[in-house]
Amino acid sequence: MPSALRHLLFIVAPLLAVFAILPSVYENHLMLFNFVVFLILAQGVNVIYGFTGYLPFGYVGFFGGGAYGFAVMVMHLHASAPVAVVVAGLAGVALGLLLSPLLRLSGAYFAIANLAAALAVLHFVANPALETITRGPYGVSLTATFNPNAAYAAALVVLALTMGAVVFLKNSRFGLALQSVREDPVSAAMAGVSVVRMRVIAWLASALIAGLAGGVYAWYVSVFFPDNVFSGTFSIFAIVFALFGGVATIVGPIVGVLLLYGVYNLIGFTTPQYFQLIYGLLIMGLVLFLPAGLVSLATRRGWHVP
Amino acid sequence: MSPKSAPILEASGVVKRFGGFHALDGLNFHVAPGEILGLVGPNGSGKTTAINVISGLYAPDGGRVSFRGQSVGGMASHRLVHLGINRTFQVPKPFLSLTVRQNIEVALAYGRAASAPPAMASLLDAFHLSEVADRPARDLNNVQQKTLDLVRALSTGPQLLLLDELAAGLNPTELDWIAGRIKALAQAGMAIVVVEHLMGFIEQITDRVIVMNAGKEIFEGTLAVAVTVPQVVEVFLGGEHAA
Amino acid sequence: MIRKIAMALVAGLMLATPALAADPPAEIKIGTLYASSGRFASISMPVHSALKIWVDQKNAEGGVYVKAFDKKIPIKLVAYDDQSNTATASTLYNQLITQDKVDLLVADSGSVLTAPAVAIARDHKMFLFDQTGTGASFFSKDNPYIALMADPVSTIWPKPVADFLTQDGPKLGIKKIALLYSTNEFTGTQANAVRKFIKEANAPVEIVYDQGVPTETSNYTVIINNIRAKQPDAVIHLGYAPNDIAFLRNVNEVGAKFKWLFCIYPGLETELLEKNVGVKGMQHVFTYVPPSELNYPVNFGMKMPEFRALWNKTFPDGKVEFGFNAVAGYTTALVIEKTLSVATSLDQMELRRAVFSLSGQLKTLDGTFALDETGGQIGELTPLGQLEPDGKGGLKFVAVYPHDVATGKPVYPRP
Amino acid sequence: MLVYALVAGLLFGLYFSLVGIGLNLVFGVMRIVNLAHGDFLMLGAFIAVGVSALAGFDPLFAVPLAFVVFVLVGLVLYYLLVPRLQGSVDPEMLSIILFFGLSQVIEALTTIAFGTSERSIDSGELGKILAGLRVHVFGGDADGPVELLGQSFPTSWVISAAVSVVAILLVYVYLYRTRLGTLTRAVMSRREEAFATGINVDRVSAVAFGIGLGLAAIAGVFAPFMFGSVTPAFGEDATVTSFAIVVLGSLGNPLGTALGGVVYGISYMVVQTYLSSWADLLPYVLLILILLLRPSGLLGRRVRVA
Repeated sequence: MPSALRHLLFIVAPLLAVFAILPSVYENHLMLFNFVVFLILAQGVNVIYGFTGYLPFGYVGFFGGGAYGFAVMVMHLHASAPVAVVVAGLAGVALGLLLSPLLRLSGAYFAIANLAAALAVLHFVANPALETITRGPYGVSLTATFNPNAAYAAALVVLALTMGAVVFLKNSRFGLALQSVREDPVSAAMAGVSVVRMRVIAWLASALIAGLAGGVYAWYVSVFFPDNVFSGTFSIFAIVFALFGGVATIVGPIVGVLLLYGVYNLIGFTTPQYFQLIYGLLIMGLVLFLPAGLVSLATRRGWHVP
Repeated sequence: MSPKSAPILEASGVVKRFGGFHALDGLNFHVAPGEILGLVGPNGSGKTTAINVISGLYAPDGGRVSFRGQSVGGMASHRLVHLGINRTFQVPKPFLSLTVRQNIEVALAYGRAASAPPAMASLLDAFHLSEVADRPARDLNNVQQKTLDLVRALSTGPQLLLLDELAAGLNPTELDWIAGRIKALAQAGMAIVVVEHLMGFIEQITDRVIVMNAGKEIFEGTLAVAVTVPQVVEVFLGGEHAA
Repeated sequence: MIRKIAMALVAGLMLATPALAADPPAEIKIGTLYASSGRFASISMPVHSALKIWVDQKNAEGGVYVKAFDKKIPIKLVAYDDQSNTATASTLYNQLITQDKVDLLVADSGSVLTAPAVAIARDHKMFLFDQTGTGASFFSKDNPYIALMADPVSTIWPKPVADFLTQDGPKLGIKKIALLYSTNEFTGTQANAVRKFIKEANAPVEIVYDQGVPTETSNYTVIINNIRAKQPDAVIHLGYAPNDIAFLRNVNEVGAKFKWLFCIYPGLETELLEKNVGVKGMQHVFTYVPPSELNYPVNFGMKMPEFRALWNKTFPDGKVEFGFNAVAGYTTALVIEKTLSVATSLDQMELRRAVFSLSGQLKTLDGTFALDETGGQIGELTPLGQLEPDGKGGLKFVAVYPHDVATGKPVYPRP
Repeated sequence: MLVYALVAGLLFGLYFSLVGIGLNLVFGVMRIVNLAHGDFLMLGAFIAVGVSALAGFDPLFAVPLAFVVFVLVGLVLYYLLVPRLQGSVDPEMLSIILFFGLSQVIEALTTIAFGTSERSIDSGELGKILAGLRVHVFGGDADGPVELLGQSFPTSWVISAAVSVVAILLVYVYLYRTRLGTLTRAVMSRREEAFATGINVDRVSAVAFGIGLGLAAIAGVFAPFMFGSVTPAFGEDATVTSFAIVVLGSLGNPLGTALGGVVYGISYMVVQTYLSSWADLLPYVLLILILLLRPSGLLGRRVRVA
């Protein structure tokens, strides 16, 4: 069996099945939905950071852009929700194209510039001058499309697409070429890889993923302010989850989200008074003791991790 | 193939500046298919810069670089690779967290070799990398990394190969072995430019050398003749002096 | 793993509460969120602390009277920390509804953290006790599952300010008005309202300066200079507490002498502002007169002085500031208490009916509770007042508009 | 109006140079992205509030106190965190996560200790020991504004800007006139080679880290005056602004930060004057433009292009 098929069958399919069934046995659907959203975002971070080495510290820019893409479609063009979600993804891609010059930067410079870009998008969308388009700071209310169950299903579709993309990267020469660019762009170029094109494709793919996620999120929550969908914690969480599991793998970000977001919710439900403290310490411990993620526990022993 | 056949690469009056410093100051040379050309000169004379310009890392600021009659100055590296130019690096830069096999796979897949490139297995075998094929490149020793760098270049099926100090750090047995491999490549019709400090190695494999100083060529011919030219000797002694 | 935890939680809850609705439950579960950290912590904690004071107080009395079972039942407050994080807040709201199965759902403070609850509550047909989320987008005729407890909706709040300027202003010589606001939903909406009221009044006043600044603005020196250049007779600044603090401090620091100056928070969070701006910087500033100064005739719950005393006893360390937000939290609690005492069941639509039945009837320390048909708060309006030296080194409120509640004449121009 | 904006921008910008300089020192020497930078500012502010409110001293006394305390804190933190971090594959990226965790811990502990309310210090307190001198030089009364070019500016701004200039000069002296500073610059320009030449890189870095935090804490002392008030959540915004300034000047070149701060301050004030509601968009747009047009920053020489 080709490994791509194996990955789809034994990792992606069970994951989707579990999240498709869970809502019927566990009632906190929003928690499940948030799990799915973070799975999507963590894999989106995986695509760009894991496979190319660019840390998208302002990843939420695409997410929020997608959410507002969705809102604008619904408010002004009375689009149906699925159409609006597609447009949300395209909004992410458009932003990605606009920001693609940032790919010229390396390391921390890219991360910081990306963060700045996300904040710029936030301040732009939230400016009262754009009230007629985005409702500025006054927030949107999308009761016309409100349908949590459909939005949850759409989130699963987006997750499936995202996982499919990651499986492709993990099993294709394209993914290998991306990783070679991450490892050493000069050598990659001398292997015949078009470094710029590779990076732009990965960048746009991850922007598309976040845009779609934002669209689905907007569909589900339906009432939100700019601060809600541009909250920096989306970026931070997606990155931390992906890193915690281990990037450039299929299962790493999944494990990261399930464990860490699970623990996060558990702390939130049980000891909310020390929420932030525990979580901060957890993140520090992760970096200090497991810098290459949970999967490194396995790879260190020579086990192959898909 | 005869070294007298038409040149595959011609550099004429190539200029490369870094700020006010002229790393290349009107360099002229050519190399023909099947020929091994040595590029020698003191540190800072512009040898590596020349290779970097030809392989597309830097765009030249003046002059002309033509490959098979086509002007290629300033073209992106990967496109030059696709045209048939490749190189190794003084400090090899394999993809450290990928396996040796994956390292080669990338080049095989993306090199767009004009003629079918050698098969993975034969490459691994010919360059003594079979045993480490499934280990990450990070685990390789320096010589193995250099060999892998060379294999990566060969996987794209180059017609012109630029070798930047491939021999440095190799022991005599390894030197003989690699010299044999390079000669075999040339005999198969590949044009090869070798930048090297080890004069013995240069003498062993090159047909012709270009002596460079201050960004331009000052001598062209065989190494045996070069050592009799006072200007060349002075440059080398002066170079040693300065260093 | 999640599922196991969830199961365990569900099992625990089942043990704790008998499933049969007809039997009186052992406790009434009120679910809410608070933000102990992050951007909204400083407005969330006072509100939440007030709610806790009320819970402790009622439980000490053996519980709260629940008409549906005709007896006193203890309250269990189920509260989670959303850390000012929206995604977390939405998970936790849902947790309260689906896992903890709370009887009443109370939102966190402020519009941003209330927003996620609006759709969730509606989806689960839970009535949302919206404490201070004034967002206009929350209230619509097609959503019965929300009502605003303790703040007037932003669209009518500044009416006394605008009315004073258009009615009394010209007599005092006020012609030119400067309007400065922070570009967020709360103050942006109030700015829109001010603009609208002034326009509709057709009074001989004009707005000569009208600018929004980002809510994160912490520095107004240049802005103040710009306003000065327009030589307005009256300046309205609409911002959150940190904006007001920075603005008033800057006004004093550069020695700007505005003849008439309105800010929101000197009235709402007087003590916080006094600590940060100083008494001198707040003298003669116009502001909303907080309920604590008006001693509203109360027909339910503690009067302001009693509440104040209890607060000081409960939080002697001063880490949580007493002010308008604290009153808002307690007001929510009183609406809940009164609702439980009139609702004939704990059914959510019955709770809604009960809440709406209080409209115009319930008079708390926050004023008269009144709702419009969408659940927006239109009572609890705060008159316009001015802070004057009380002669003992402190400040006192003088209500100036509307005239029927006025306790004195405005000092104009500000000396 | 323009003159006023320019002078205010200069004062504001000089202060912001101080805000950013510690961050830059830490990045320059260690390639560490200190996302907790703003939190050290916040802690410095709380020290100032303590010195002023509890002891009744002029907050200026908090400057040496905050500096000494946080140099020590920095030394301890350095040895606890950094050597472990440097051992990982991608320390530059992981530092972003690690220090995000630290920032959460600091905010949580501060909240537990001091609550969430806004805190500040009466403007008249700052520089009250110098009030007599000030009246002598600038005229006016002891707690009124300072007159510059016929316009009035808050006294606290002038003091903050003056202290900032002194602090930046001292950083200059440290870097260019002391042995340790020379070593620090050596580590900054070539970390690997510094190791090879036998420089005690750890010790040099630890000192730089301590000084970096100390400078942040000094900047924090003035935060209650420059930002109106502070809360434990203040750190996040301060960190982002600091990054904008540092990148403007050139990441890794501490003295470039001085220029970056001034450019930031002046452009912020000019935009605030003419396009108020867009003022917060400016730093981010400026940052992105500078990164793209002049990737090494206004004063940078180092290449940071991928």
